[in-house]
Amino acid sequence: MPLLDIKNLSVEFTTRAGTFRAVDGIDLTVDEGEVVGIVGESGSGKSVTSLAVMGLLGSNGRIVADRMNFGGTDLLTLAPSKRRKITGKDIAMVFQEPMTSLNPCFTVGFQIMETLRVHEGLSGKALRHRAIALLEQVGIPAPETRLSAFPHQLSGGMSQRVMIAIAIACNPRLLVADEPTTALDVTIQKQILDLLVRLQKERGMALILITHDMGVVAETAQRVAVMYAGQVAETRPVADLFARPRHPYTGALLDALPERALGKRRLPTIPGMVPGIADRPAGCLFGPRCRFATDRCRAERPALTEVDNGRARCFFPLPDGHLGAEGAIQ
Amino acid sequence: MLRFILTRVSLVIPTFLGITFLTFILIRLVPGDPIEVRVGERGISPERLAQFRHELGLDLPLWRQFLDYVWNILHGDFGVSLITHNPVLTEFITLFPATLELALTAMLFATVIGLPAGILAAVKRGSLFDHGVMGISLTGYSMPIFWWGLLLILFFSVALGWTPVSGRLDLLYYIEPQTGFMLIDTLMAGEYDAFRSALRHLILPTIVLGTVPLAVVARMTRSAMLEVLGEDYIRTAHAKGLSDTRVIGMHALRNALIPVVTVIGLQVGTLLGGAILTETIFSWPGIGKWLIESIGRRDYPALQGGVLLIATSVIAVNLLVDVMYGVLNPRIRHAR
Amino acid sequence: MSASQSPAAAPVSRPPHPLLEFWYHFKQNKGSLLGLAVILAITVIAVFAEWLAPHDPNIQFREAILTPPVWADGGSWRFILGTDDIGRDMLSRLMYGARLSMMIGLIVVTLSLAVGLAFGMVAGFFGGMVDVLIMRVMDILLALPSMLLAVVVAAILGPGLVNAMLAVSVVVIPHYARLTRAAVLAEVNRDYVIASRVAGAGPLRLMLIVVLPNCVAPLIVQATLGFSTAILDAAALGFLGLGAQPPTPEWGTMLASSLQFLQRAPWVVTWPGVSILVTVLAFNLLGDGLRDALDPKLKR
Amino acid sequence: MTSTTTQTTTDSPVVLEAHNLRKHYAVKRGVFKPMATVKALDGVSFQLQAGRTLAVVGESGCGKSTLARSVTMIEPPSSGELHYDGRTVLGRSAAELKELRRTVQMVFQNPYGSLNPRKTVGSILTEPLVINTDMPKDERRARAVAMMGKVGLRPDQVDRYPHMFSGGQRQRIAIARALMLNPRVVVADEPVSALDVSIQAQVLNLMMDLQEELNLAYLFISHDLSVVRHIADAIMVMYLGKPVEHGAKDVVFNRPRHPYTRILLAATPRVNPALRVERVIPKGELPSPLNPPPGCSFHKRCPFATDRCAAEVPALRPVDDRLVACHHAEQMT
Repeated sequence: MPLLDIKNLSVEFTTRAGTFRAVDGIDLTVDEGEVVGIVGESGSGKSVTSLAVMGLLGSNGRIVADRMNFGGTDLLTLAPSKRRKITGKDIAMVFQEPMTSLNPCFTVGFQIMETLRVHEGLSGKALRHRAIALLEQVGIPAPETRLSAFPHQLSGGMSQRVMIAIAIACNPRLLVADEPTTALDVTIQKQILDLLVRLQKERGMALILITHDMGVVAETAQRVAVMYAGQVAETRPVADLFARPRHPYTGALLDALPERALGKRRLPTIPGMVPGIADRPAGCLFGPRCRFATDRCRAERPALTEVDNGRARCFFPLPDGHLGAEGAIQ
Repeated sequence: MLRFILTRVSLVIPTFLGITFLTFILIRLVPGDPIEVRVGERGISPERLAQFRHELGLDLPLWRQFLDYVWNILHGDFGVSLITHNPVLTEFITLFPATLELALTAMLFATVIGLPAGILAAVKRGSLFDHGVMGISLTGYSMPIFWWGLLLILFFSVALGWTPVSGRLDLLYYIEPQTGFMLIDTLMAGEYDAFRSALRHLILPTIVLGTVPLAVVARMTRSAMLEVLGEDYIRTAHAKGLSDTRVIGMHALRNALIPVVTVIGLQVGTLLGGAILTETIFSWPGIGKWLIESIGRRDYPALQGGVLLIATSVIAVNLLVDVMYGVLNPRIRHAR
Repeated sequence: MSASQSPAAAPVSRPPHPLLEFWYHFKQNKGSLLGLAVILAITVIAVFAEWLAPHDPNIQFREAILTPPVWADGGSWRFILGTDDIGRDMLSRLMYGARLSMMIGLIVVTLSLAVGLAFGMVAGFFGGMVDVLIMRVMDILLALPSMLLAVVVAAILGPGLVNAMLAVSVVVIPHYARLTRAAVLAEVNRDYVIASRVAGAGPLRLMLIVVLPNCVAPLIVQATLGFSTAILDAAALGFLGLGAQPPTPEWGTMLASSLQFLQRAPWVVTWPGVSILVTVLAFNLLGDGLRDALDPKLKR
Repeated sequence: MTSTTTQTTTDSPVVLEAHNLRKHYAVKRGVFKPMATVKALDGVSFQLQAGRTLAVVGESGCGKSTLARSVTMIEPPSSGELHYDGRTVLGRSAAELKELRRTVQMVFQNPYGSLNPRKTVGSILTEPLVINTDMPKDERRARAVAMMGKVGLRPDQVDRYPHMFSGGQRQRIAIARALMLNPRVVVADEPVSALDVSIQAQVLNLMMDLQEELNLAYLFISHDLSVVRHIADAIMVMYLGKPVEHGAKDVVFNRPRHPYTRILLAATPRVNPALRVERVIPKGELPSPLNPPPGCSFHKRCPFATDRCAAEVPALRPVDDRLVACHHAEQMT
């Protein structure tokens, strides 16, 4: 049984302008000790998915799902007080902006120890020792003195390490990292990703890594879900997906990467834009931008169907994972 | 921390000098010859006038006069009242506690009601309670308080007879001033009936003076809370699995308090001056009433000294707020 | 070349004009719509007071001293809101008072906004010593409680409506100056301003054409709220005897001159107070609505 | 001018030349502390030819944005020499500068902040013409509309406001504005880093098309080595205000000689496993520019550092077809 098992999850937000569906029927499973990457462009619903898993959507967000289980517990029907016993303990999260994600009014030590105090009832010396040990594990030099530091005295990389220390404090079974390195410099990004992978291996925890950076998922994840307009377009093992994408969107996205265009003067592009709230097509959401779209694609929404080693939401998956010699240049 | 306080104090000095200069100049803008006003005679001989001018130092160049003025102030000489011939500083010190007592109770009133109301309104954003708090506070903010005071007197004092109309204490009691705070003095004297009387006298002026700050505190608290509740670290706190009470009461409030404390502190300053209207309505024997009377009696030295002293206390309060801000906000405290 | 670059096609429907969009956001707030309606009504009354008022505000009907309002015992339709202690019609005086209050608001806001805007712009743009000097002076004005400062200025200039307006204007200048400076500082390092500089724009163009229109929103809000402050403060000065002098039908002055009839004839005190409250409240409601509609943070 | 050897590969004219540019800031650290100096830019030289792209690469605080602001005279450099189209720039009068400035225009990182929200696209595009030319209104507008077509926007969008456009479209507007004065050089400060991958590709293509058509020179500032590798002809890697490696793209990418360049390349995430370089995990954090380490400013994070690196500042010197500032450049193979 997977650790996290989500079936047909939708998230709707009620705003003054009306209801808007940010996540539209996604399935997601994460096994014990697995690293799953979720990639997508801005507005694809990847962050909303993670917040839904954490139970952190605001009061205007509504979750509908057929199933949402974590370690055998049904998260959909769980009372908020019981849910909080899991949140921060068994499922923990790291956010995109380390500089603003720590409370500026409290010391680093307080913020680490708070989690331990609430979930494990630790206090006094034991608490302090655990906090110091955690800071050591995330590679913060001179941890004893850092306990009394305030967040504004830390660099972005250091803040993210502290956030990770808070997240792993109670040995979570699942860590959700939402764009954990986007705000950081390349070398610091490398350090943080290596830290995350190391901790994941050492502790055998599952990791959901959400990012817009294809390179980051490719180097870190074992399995990847590509999101488009609130849906999962394709989910496959990492090597297969990047070597032979089956969904045209995945293929087009990969082809647009400068890295894959070595020697070419022009990058293949995807025409058009991601559909907005108002102009969602009736058929396949990627249909209007897809080179291979047929009448069926324009009329009917494809379901996530099995393709080799994974699934893709397409009637006509790319046979050999390529868009053809010309790429998507129009 | 000490360096932080020293920095703040050093920043206040030019403001204080500026205020001193302002009061110095203002009094020179009064139409009519100050000597005539001062001497109280008309048509005196030019020789006598020149003599007076010389005695009062008015024949010196303006910058010398200003230096003398500052010099005197630094020695605690804020001038002498034309009417009572008492030193302005003495009069001020006698009357100031009454104003301060009123200002403090008003602030207490505003904070005790405004802070929780603002927090609740923010947490229950868009609810009936929120709309109610916002509506009432906007009305309070728009209230002409001199009229509001009259209404309250008309209702509670005249119609219901619950509260006295004016003054600080019933005439049957005499309490020797110790601290100048009537509530404390009556208690120190062991006169519990007098204490009750003093309390009853305080109620209406407190409400009237506290209305605008109450509105300001409630609105400010609400908007500060709303802003803080949208911050990333609140999401982090939720992600730690903390209870809503802890997230709001600790993580959010601690941050929201930073601007709110500033506003509360600045209101204290405003209250010291805003007491002018309230004191006039309730015949409260404080600084505000004294200043208005000084204007009526054309007692300009008293006005000049009084304004400078009030401004000084306001600057002192603002300085205190500034330091408090640093204590509450680690980012400021450790600022480079 | 660009044939290969298909324009990222935007929806064809024409987006609304910014003013329409503003109105869409503004009308969400029912309170501010009410405020706007009240202000329009008061403006009409103020402008057409001569025709709307049933009587001359200064005529004393000696036979009808302290007549109660029409619905109370002894009231009559001749004096709908009653008369004051020397028999002047309350309604007519209130209508003319509206004219005074609106005028006070307009003049005070125009005066203080103009001066404060200029100071704030110069301080924000040029920085350095100019900035320090201007803002220090503003700090000094701010260190004095506003009511105290207004009272002192009015006392020194001598009582009277014009001096009261001057006093109130001086008191609020620092608010506009600070606000403008903050807005300018927030905008001046934004990339679009730098882009104009790279294109060669001079300081005057940057100040007036590039930056100023982007600072207008908070100033409009502040100016609206400034109306209410001006009306309130001028009335307070009138109440203290330092503003408009009797028999001018200024609301604060009216209140002060009929204080002794507080118990016998509550209406002479009630109506001016209600008028002040309603007018000030209307401006504050409008200001709040404008802030919500103009604040880009809430817009997104 | 040593950099000449590394760059001049064709005969196209040099349109932008910088020699030993420095930008030092005095930073106040509080009333009771002495002022500190930040050397945001500490001796940068390069030449840029028409139709070519020089990419400046580095992490935050390396001085690449300061370089952009200095080169465009937004913040004139503290010292050094700067030539636009062969004419010296520093020390000119305001009027001469205004004329010279037309040669070098700029595109910014954030397409949301770089367009005046209160102005229509039309007036944003015509502003440079209003300031710099006496062109009549009709002609200005015609130019603006023509330019919109060139960057792939519809002419009927000319009266719209920036907030009605997507990020990619806004960046097209920003590029159009930069081109209104027919500049020779466009300084692009992270022009695609705020955009999604598919939009990024569109904008990069547009920039390359325009370069070909108008023979533009780009000073392309980026932290993304994949993007740089795609668009640049030459590359300058910067660290803490100084260039550490500078040369032709292929030379630098294929055989980096500076440890920092290698670490940057290794740290860049790759989709293609074959492209991943050996795993060097970079040590430590970026030092504070207020308090740079002595000697080579990279030595504390450098896996190859020796005692000499801590003591002696390495000079930028030619090694193997590129310029590199490392004592041990020869050993880096």
